Amino acid sequence: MLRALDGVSFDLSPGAFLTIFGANGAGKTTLLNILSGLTRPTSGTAIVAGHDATRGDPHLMKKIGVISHASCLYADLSPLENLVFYARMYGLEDPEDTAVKAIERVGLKARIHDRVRTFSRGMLQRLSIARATLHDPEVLFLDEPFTGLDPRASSQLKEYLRALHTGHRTILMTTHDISCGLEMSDRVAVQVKGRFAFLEHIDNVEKNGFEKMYLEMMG
Amino acid sequence: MNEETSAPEESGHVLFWLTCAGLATALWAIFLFVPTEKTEGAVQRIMYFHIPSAWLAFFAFFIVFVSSILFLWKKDREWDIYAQSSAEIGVVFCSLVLITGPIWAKPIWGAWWVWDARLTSTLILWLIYVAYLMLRGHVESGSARARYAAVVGIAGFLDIPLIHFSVLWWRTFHPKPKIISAEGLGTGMDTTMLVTLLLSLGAFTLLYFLLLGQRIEIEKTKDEIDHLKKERLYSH
Amino acid sequence: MRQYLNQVTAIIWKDFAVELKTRELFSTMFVFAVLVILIFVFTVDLSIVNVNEVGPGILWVAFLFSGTIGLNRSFMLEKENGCLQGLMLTPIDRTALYFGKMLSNLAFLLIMEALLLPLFMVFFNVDLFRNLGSLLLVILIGTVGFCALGTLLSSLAGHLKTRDIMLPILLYPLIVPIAIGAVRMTSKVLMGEPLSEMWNWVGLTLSFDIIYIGVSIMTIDHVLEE
Amino acid sequence: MDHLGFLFAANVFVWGGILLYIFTLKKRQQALRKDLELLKASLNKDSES
Repeated sequence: MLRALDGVSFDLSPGAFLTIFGANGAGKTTLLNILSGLTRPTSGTAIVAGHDATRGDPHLMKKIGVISHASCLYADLSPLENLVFYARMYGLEDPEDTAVKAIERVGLKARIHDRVRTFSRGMLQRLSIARATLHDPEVLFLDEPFTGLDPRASSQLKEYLRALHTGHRTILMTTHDISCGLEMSDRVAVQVKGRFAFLEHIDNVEKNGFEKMYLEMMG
Repeated sequence: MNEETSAPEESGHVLFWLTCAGLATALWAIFLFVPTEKTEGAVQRIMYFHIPSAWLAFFAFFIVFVSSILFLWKKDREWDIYAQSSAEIGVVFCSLVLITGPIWAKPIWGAWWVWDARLTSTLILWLIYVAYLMLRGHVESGSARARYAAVVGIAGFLDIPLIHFSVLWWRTFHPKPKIISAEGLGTGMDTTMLVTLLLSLGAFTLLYFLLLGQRIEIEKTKDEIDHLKKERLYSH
Repeated sequence: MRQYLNQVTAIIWKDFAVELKTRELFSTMFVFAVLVILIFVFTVDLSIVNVNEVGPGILWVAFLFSGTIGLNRSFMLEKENGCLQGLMLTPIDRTALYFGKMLSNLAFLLIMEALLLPLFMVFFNVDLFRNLGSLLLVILIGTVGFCALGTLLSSLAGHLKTRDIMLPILLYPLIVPIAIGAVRMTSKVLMGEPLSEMWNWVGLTLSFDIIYIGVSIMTIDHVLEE
Repeated sequence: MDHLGFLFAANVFVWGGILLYIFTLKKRQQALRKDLELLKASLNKDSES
């Protein structure tokens, strides 16, 4: 058997913000896919927001939101149509109203009827946040959210993430961006070849030392 | 390591010699024991390995079906290996059926290919399982390959009765060619013919298991190589 | 249950919304179907064959070929921007996802067929109205079978790089019963035979529909897993 | 009436086909075994050094 993940084990209390660093192919996306119930692991357990993620339980999906490099939005539909569709999929009351409010929250009201295809990367990412938080999830998974964003868009994204975190959501993020990850989170981990090589509270991490250690681990 | 492998190897030897003996007996029966059929002549002897080949192919596809179900249920790579190996052997023998069929048909019916129900169904069956093997070749990820293949393995086998009836009724308006059919097995047949056919069927069934064992071993060696490669990747 | 239906209709609504905006899928399918008919008109000498025998075959080849294009396109829509992943992250039963896509494929194909039939009538000079009810029923059950299996296989082939070619290779041998049954039934209906004369074909096609909807329900979970 | 040529051709195809298949199976297995041995050897060398 080939293992993408091996012996990864951790607990996260509600409201925590964990950032996982790691090279491409370290198994970060696999980990997030398992935690969000997309991939069924061959062995092991994953309890997320009180639900077994390895079972493909629809109730779990109501409690988690996922933002990845893929926007998961239909390019030929407008933001409104996209979010109304997702609101209906989540079974929310009054999909129209919920969608409009979510779009307002990420500041895209002016473009509410334009096609998503015409959006910039930063706008897509914001709309993607609106999509992932439409149903007010307890836990957020962010898979390399900063990839492909210009500095302005990425500082805006940080702001949104902070706002989401102070709303007492548990957040789990993967990224390559060390300074960004250290700045945002209260716990950091390094994943190497499918294992957690490092897992610490942010208070015990010193930035320069961490960077050096991270590069060493990457070889 | 050696002690572990010695037991299956020994049973493999037994199977090997058993198959050889079975095939030898079948060959003897086909060419020396059984009398020449009166109306069709010597060509009729083709039937004694044409029908067993068809049986073997069908049996192999049935094993694909069962293994596919078990794979989706248990998610155990073992069942995926069985399904794949069996599908390949099934396609090989299905091809042999499609080759020997026309060779028999040419002198008897006067045409290489007749769109007779059984021939047509066999061709469609062959296409389904060739598609199955192609699909396996086109998926990169191992877990997805096994799952997709299993779905096709199940869908393909369930189609067989539907194909059979549709092709049968498709040709109802045309004169039905006279062939040795499964329905006619034993009824219009001489006992020596029946015995020969059964001998041949038995020998081919043994051959199936022999080939299956070989094919499975190849797949397991491949797995071991992949595993070691991955391990080397990690150790660096 | 209400939530399940709501999700199924949401998917169908979404597919129609995309189609209304782009008008890509439908025009492609329709033009392709007309071209298939045209090619047949040129390659089969219609003056020497009975149109009631050959016409239905041509019609169904047009349906099935353009239907395949539709299936491919419809799944590509879900792959673009990773929308399929977004769908799987919503609390949706995988079978609801299947039924949503299956019904929207079915709806598109049926609309296209409805537009193609008058053309068929004009081109081949056949009288469709003599037995219209039976004709529509026969087309419906054939198309349901095609979409039931086609949706399953397109969601499977959709993950491959070679999806455009793998879908027909997987699909066509498996839909032989539908192809034969639908053509036979259509031809009989056009010749004025009542449905009661072809129960065996109706039964066969219906079993195909039921078997493949059943297989899809049982296996779609494994196909859509990442 | 006997068409022995056809009988002969069918035999050639069936037994030839089966033997060919067995032969390719053996070939594949041998090639894989060799790969495996090489891989094992290189792994051993790695762990020693």
